Parts: sequence; C-alpha cells; structure tokens
Amino acid sequence: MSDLYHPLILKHSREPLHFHERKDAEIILDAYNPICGDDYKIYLDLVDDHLEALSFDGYGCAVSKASASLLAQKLGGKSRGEAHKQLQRFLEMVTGSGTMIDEDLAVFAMAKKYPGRITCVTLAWQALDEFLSQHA
Amino acid sequence: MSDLYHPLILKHSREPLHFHERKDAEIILDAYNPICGDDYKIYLDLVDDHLEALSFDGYGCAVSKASASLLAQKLGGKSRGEAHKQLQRFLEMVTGSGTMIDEDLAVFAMAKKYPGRITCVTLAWQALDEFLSQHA
Amino acid sequence: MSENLVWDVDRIRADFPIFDRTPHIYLDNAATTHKPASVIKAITDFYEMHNANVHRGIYHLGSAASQRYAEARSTVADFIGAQASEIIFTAGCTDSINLVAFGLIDNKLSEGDTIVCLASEHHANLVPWQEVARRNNVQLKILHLTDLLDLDLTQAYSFIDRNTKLVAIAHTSNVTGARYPIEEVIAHSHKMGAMVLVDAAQALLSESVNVQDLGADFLAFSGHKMLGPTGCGVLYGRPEHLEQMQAIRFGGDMIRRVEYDQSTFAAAPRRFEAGTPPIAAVIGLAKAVDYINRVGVKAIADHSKALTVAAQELLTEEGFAVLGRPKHRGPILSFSHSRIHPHDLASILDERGIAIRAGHHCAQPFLKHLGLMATARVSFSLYNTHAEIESLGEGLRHAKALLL
Amino acid sequence: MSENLVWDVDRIRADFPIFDRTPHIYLDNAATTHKPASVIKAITDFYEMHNANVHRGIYHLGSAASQRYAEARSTVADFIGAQASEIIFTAGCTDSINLVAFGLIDNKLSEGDTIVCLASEHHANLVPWQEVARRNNVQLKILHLTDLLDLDLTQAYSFIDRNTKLVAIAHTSNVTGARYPIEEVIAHSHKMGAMVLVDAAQALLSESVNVQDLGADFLAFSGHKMLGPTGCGVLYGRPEHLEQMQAIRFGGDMIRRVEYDQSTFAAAPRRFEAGTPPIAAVIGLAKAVDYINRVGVKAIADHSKALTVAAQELLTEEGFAVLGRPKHRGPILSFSHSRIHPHDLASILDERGIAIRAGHHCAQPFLKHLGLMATARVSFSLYNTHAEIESLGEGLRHAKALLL
Ligand SMILES: Cc1ncc(COP(=O)(O)O)c(C=O)c1O
Ligand SMILES: Cc1ncc(COP(=O)(O)O)c(C=O)c1O
Repeated sequence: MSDLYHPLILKHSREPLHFHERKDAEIILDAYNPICGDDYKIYLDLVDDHLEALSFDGYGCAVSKASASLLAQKLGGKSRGEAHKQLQRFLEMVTGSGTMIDEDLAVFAMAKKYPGRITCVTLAWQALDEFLSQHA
Repeated sequence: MSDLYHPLILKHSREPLHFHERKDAEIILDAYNPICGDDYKIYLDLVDDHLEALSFDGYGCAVSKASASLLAQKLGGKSRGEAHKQLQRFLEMVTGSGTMIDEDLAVFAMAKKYPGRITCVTLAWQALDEFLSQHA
Repeated sequence: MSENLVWDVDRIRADFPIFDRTPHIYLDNAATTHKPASVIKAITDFYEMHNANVHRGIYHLGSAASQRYAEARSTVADFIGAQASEIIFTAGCTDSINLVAFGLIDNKLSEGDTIVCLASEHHANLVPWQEVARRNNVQLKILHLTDLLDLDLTQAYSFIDRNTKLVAIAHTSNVTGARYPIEEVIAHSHKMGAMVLVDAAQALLSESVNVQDLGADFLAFSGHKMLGPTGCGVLYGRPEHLEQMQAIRFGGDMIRRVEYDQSTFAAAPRRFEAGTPPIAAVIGLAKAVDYINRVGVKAIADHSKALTVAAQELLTEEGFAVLGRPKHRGPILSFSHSRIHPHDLASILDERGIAIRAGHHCAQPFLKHLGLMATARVSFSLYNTHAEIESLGEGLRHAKALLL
Repeated sequence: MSENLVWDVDRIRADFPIFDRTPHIYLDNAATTHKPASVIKAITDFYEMHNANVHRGIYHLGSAASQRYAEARSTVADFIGAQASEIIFTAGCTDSINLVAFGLIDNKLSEGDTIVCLASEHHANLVPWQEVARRNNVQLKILHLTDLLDLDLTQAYSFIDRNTKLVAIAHTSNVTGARYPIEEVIAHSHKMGAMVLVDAAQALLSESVNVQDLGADFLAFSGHKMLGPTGCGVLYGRPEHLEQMQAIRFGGDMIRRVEYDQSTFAAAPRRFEAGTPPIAAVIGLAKAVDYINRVGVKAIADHSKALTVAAQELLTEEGFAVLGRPKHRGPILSFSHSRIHPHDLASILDERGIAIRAGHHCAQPFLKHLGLMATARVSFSLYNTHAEIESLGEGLRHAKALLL
C-alpha cells in the first residue's frame, strides 16, 4: 500500500464532493500551479461572513483533487474566521509541525514525506488562505 | 638562472634597439595586448617592397620589449616576402614545433614552457604578420 | 541491438557512481543526465590540483587553467564539427538562445518581419522570441504540427517565407521525442533568407550532430543533458553571425579597450563571455564529450532507441496513450491515461524507486493546444536497461490497480 | 594576531587539498580563491548521490535537489542578513550587475538622469553602466579618488545629486584593496533619491557584510572568490526593487503561464533564474558559506589583514611603490617599480612557485588615469602564511638582481 494514496484520498479523488462549476458565484478563486499545470477554480459566496456554496472544479491530480474536495466539505458553511483558522492549521500541519484534530484532514500529514507533492496538497487551501488573508 | 630571462633577452629589454617614435612613418602598426596592457607602436616605410626604417616604441614587459627589439633588428631592411617568411617561422617556433636557424631568435623557443607569456613574445611579430598578410 | 552482445550496459553503469550510491531507476534523462565518474573527477581534479581563474594569470596555475579552458572549447567544437572560435560557453541552453535573441535578432528586426517557432518548442525556445517579437512589434508565427505531432514540410515551406527573419526549432522535441526534419527546414529557410536556430538540448546523445552538415546558423545546448555538469551550455554560431552579434553582458574579459567614456569589445567568442566563466563545468563538459566519444554516439543512440521502442510497446499494451507518432523519434516518450493523472503516476512509481517526469515539460501552450495540462514522460540514456522497462511495467500495473 | 596561538593556519591549510596536491604559494586570491575539501565534496556528493534537475521532479531525487537548492538560497541569504526571496542566483558577479543594469536601470532612466561610478571600478561595474548610459543617452559620471586613492566623502556628497539614479560602487577595490566608506555613500545617495549597487566581489572574506546594516539596494558577488565553485554568483536586491525589475533571460522556470501569444512571469527570485541553474555550484557555494561561518569571518579577516600589513612593509622595504593609502584596506595590495615590469616580476616569482597577479586587474581606465598600464598585485586569504611572505621577499630580491 502507498502512504500517499490513503483510501480516503483515493475515494475523494475518484468521487470529489462539491465538484461543480458555478459561474455566478460571488467569489471565484484561481488555484493554479504553474509548475505542474494543476488548475482549479474555487467558487463561494460570502453570506453573513460565512463561506457559502463552496464548490470547485478544474483539473489536477488525485492528491490535489482530494484535498480540494475535503476543503469544500470541511470549510463550506464555516464563518470566515473559523475557516481561516482551520485552513491555517491545515497548512501548518502539512508544511510544518502542527497536528490536526480532524481525522480526515490528518490523513494529509504524510505529505511531509513527499516534498514534491506538498503543493498538490496545499493548492486549494493556499488559494483560499490568500483570499481570506487579503480580505480579513 | 631563469629560463625565460636569457641574457640576450635581458640585454635587449634593458637596451632595446631601434626603440624610438617616428610619427611620419608610412606605416604605423598597433601591437596591443588588451589582457596585459602591453602597448607598442611599430613604425616602418615600404621602400621598393622592403621594410625600411623599422622602429618601435611603447610600453611593455622585458620579454615583449626584447622580442620587439629583435624584430626590428632582424627584419629591418628585409624584403617583404623574406620578412614575412622569417616571422612566420618565428611564430611557428614559438607556438608550434618549428625551429629557427637564427641563434638569437632561437632563444625565444623556451617561451613554449611559459604559455602565459607567449603573447609577450609574439606581440610585435603578430602585428607585423597581420599587416603583411593583409597586404601580401 | 542486443544488450548482451555488443552493448555491455553493466560496464556502462559502473561508470556512473550514482547507481551504486543511490540505487534507482532513472527515466528522466531529458531533464538532466547522470554523470560518469570521469566527469566528476575532472571537476574534483580541477579544484584539487589546477584551480585558478582563466585568461589572466601569468603564473603556472593560471595559464594552465586558461589552456584547459581553451582545450575544452576545441573538444566541444570538434564534437559538433565546428571551429573553436565558433563556440561560446554560456550558462546553459536557455542562456544560449537568449544571447541570439537579444544580441542579434533584437537588433535586426524591422516592420513586417516575422519569427517562426514550432508549436512544440520548450519555453526556452519560445518565450525569448515572444519577448523579442513584442519589443520590435513583429509577429511571432507558430508552426503547428500534424495530427501525428510531426512537422509537415509542405506546410513549413509555405509558412516560412521571405518575411521570416528567424526560425527557432528544436532538433528533437523534449515532449514527444520527435526528431524534426531540420535539414529540410534549414535548406528552405536559407532560400527564403531566414536564419535558423536549432535547439539541440535533446540532440547530442541521440545522434551525431555536425553543424557543417546541418547548415544551422545557430545551435544551442546544455552540458548537463549530455553527461556534463550543471552550470554551462554552448552556443555555436556561424562566424558571420557572431561577428554581427552584440554582447548582452558586459564586464571583464569581453573587452578590448576600456576608457571611462567608452569601450571597445573583443572578437567572438570572447565578446560573449563576460566575467569569470564556469571554468570547472566547462572542463567537465569536455570530459563528458570525451566519454561520449569513447562509448560512441551511435552505440548510445542505438541502445536508447531500443529501449524507447520497448517502452512504447509496453505503454500501449498497458492502455496508455503515447503522444504523437513522428516519423523519427529520439529516446523520449510522453504518455497519458484518461483516468490517471501523470503526477499520481509519477508519485506511485517513485515509491518503487522509478523516476519519471510528469508535468507540462516547459511546453505549456503545446500541451494546452492538445487539450492536456500535463503528461507523464520517460526518457532513456545509455545506462538504462531492459530490466528497468520491465520494472516500469510492473509499476504501471500497480498504479492502475491503485487508482482505477 | 599571532598565527601560533589563536589561528592554526596549518589546520586551515589541511582543509584545502590543492596545497597537498600542487604545492605553491598562492597570492592571487582576489582573482579566485582555492576551495576547501567540504566544498569539493558537496559537488561530488551531488553528482554521485543526489543528481537531478530542480523545480520539476516529483520523484525523490528531484524534490531533494530542489530542497537542497532552496536551502542553499537560505544559507546564502542568512550569511548577508537577507531573506531567501531577496537572493537571486546568477552566473557570477558580472552577471548580477548586468541583471540590475538591463533588468531595472535601463528601463528607469530619463533625460537628465545620471549614473555615478567610482573611478576604480572593475570593468564588470563600469562597462554595463557605460552601455546603459549610452542606450539611454544619459551621462555616466566618474567619481575620481583622492591622491591616496581613497574616496573623498565631501566630494562624493556634491557629486551624487538629485539627478543621480544609481551609484555603482565597490565595497573593496580589487586594485588597491581600498575599503570605501559605502555606508556614508549609501545614506547620502538615498537622501538624493539614488539607488546604490554595491559590488561586493572582494568583500565577503574581509568583513562580515549585512545588507540590512549597509542599506544597499543591491549587492553583487561571485561564489568563486569566497571559497565556492566557479559558475555561480549572487544578486541581493531589496524586494521593492526586485518587484520592479524585469527578466532579461527568458525560458523555463521563470514563467507563470505561457501561451503562444504572450506569457506572464513568476515572482522574484524565480523570475530571474531562467533555465536549469548551476545547481551543483550553488550547493557548493552554500557549503563554502558553512565553512566560512565555521572558521569565522572575523578570524579570516584578521589573519588576512595581518598578512597584508606585513606584505606592505616588505614591499616598501624592497623599493616597490604600493598603490594608494586608503583609510581602510582589504587584503589586497597593488604595487609597481619604475624599472621592473609587473609581468616580468610575476614570471620570475612563478618560477619560484609564487603566484601573483600582474596586469590591469580589469580596471584599465583607472590604471591609465594613474599613468600606469599594469601593476603587480598580491591578495591574501585565510590559508596564506607569514612564511609565504618571507618567500615573496626572497623572490622580489631575486627579481631585482636579475632585472636591474
Ligand atoms: C571588484 C570586482 N567586481 C567584479 C568582479 C567580477 O567577478 P566575476 O568575474 O566573478 O563575474 C571581480 C572579479 O574579478 C572583482 O574583483
Ligand atoms: C528542448 C529543450 N530546450 C531547452 C531546454 C533548456 O535547457 P536548460 O534548462 O539547460 O537551459 C531544455 C531542457 O529543459 C530542452 O529540453
């Protein structure tokens, strides 16, 4: 068995959640990795300071797709502050030494062993982080 | 004793022959080495196809000065063809495998052991060679 | 070619220390090749015995370094049938192409001129021309490929016309491995009065290249893709072009006479080598050329070709689509699968110690034009084996089992 | 500083294999330094164990190479008190200066602007500015030195004015060894709205340099002059300048998105590193920095300084004229003799195994201005000894006996 390709990741990559285009979304974010070509759009509305109708579509590897799928699942409906806190904790776990309470997200901790794939794990999260940081 | 600083070379560098400026010379050649800054002018007239009133002045090391002095001494008054033949033989000896009949000039054969100084030995000769080749 | 008879791959592999020290299956030779012990030793020897700057030292170490550097130029020149004075050492293939773009073509363009690039060019042979075209307000025309991803000469002949100033074309595509009919393109371009720059980054281990036979105006390549060190590349240029080409980097060693208000510059190739060059890398590159000559370009090419053919069969059998069917191919194959992302494939193979490339191979617009964002790529060199291709097959089957 | 007590030069020398393999007295450290075993080993290890291209590989070797390359950037950044994102790896100091000249200043000049260069600048920090000035039809002003060949601040303050766009100045002159008062020049230049590029090629082993303390806008240097390999250099730039600076080399790795008709480029420092970088050299440079940090810049500087003082005494005693009497001096001395040509001196010393430099030191107009065509130059580093200076003395006496 592969460390990187945990069953949960494989499941989310085969059947991603909230995987659909939404051209009339209030906010559309680019999650693009020029090095590898992975290219997603993230769609959301800000309603009462909450991330509503969070979805994504685009093209990428199993890892980036599963990671975006889990982002949509876990952060959709959250308040801006709460979402930002969660995603920063996620980024810390993947790139640094943090840990994660959410069991599903903790699956991505092994990405640290695959430095070439960290950008796949963080792609969607970083795009949302950038947006939330700029519009805090 | 030094191999490069043969007594003849030292003599010619201390008291170079035909070492004087001649602004009204028919032909004035630049013998300049941009790498080290050695910078001579060679003066001559072409009279009946002979190299007349060959002299030089300028600034350079003992080796380049001695070599220019010997050039002036040995080639002055020679016919163009004869001068060209002699100087090409000299250049061959210094840079390749030729030998020299002229005992004085043969002293420069040891320059081969000092690749960093070959340009000093050939500076004046190459300038004259270039001129004679272009005006053959 | 049978590995056991003429080609003793084990002996070859023994020349490459990395296989001993870090065992792995390396199928990314188009990105960079591994280095034989003789090349590594040349670098070590330089620093341990011969270290000095070039061009300037009267003392023994200094003039010996200059001599080694000059000899390296001759070695590289001989290798491609050029004169030493036609060889410029650069920082790499990218640097070589940029030198032509900004040292020559940028000064030569006028209204109505065009530059022609092949659709599959590496960014290094596309983006500089975009920039030159933009600055001069001329058109950069992209010559698209056939459905087989080969170059259609008839189309090229009508595309390259009297307005074309320069044709920028790869000898061998780093994406598909296509070996393009550059001889014909060069002949036609010259008839039209256009210069041709050949990007030979992927060429020199897959066939013996002779600039005289090719007739190319410029040939650019990198040392690190031909068993040499990183940090140096080569630009060959025809002397009449080099004479006209202007320096784009200014400093020591490229000058003739410097005064405070103006300077004059040295002749080629020196004019284009400002500052201390990558001395050790250049000396290492010459050693790489010696090594290649000793083994023989043809033997290397034949071996790599046999592996490429075997890999192509394997990939097709396993349900992967190999990109393009060009008439001639170097030892490079790109491939894809409708339901497996190349990055995932590369990661899964990596867990089995197999290094392949996945991505856009610095040819974003080409892949996009083909409707792809990335492909997987394998590329072979002299030290690869048929056993490694079998391992690749196992890896592919494992990936399919995992991901499908 | 006493060699026997704090500074064990024999132990230092043992770190430099060249003294074992090719015994000689090396007094041309300003041209290039020798390399410690750890630097050579880092290069060997890279090729023997870690070889791969950077930025692109998903497989283990590839991402490890990228990581090493990134770590090297941090190591070098730390060394000069900068952030990693402010460090651009180039082909060398010359390349670094040219990048600022043509990537930034060339686009910023308008009528009436001036560029100021010190009279003693190396061609690498003079000729690019000449070229930029010529292209933009602005004036390149030369700030001449005092009779002691030092910089006169009062003069500099009136010379650098509100029209000055850029001041190009060496930290330490490679000709005289003068350590110029760049802090004051920078402070004044900033008041006038001018940027300052500091050529630190000769700086990093003679004092600890911190870009924050200095306040320099740009700092350029070469790896090979600070115990590192040939083939790589560094440009530090303040982030706000790097943001405005445009690429001058185009190709892979420096792009963000490439389409056939246009491209967008990556952020600094990546935007300025097109193509495969000199990976092994960069990794070697980081090892050189580690070595320097371990020995200590101050200890190296103190030792070199003591040798410089001793050499200056010796030269004066032997009747040679040492060029300049600047207030502060790095470990470099140029000298001349009315009746001994520097080349002859260098050759005669070479026959005794002593390597010194003779020539114009890539500062032709400066020497010419001083009425000289060439000087002899000695420059010291951590591995030189007082015994070597005694040998130099014997060599000088021998030369005088032969030539006078
Ligand atoms: C003061 C100074 N600036 C610039 C340079 C150029 O460095 P490089 O030749 O490594 O590009 C040198 C070295 O010769 C130097 O001494
Ligand atoms: C076809 C082609 N051209 C140009 C390049 C650029 O070479 P380098 O990165 O060594 O400058 C490459 C290598 O990536 C290539 O494959």
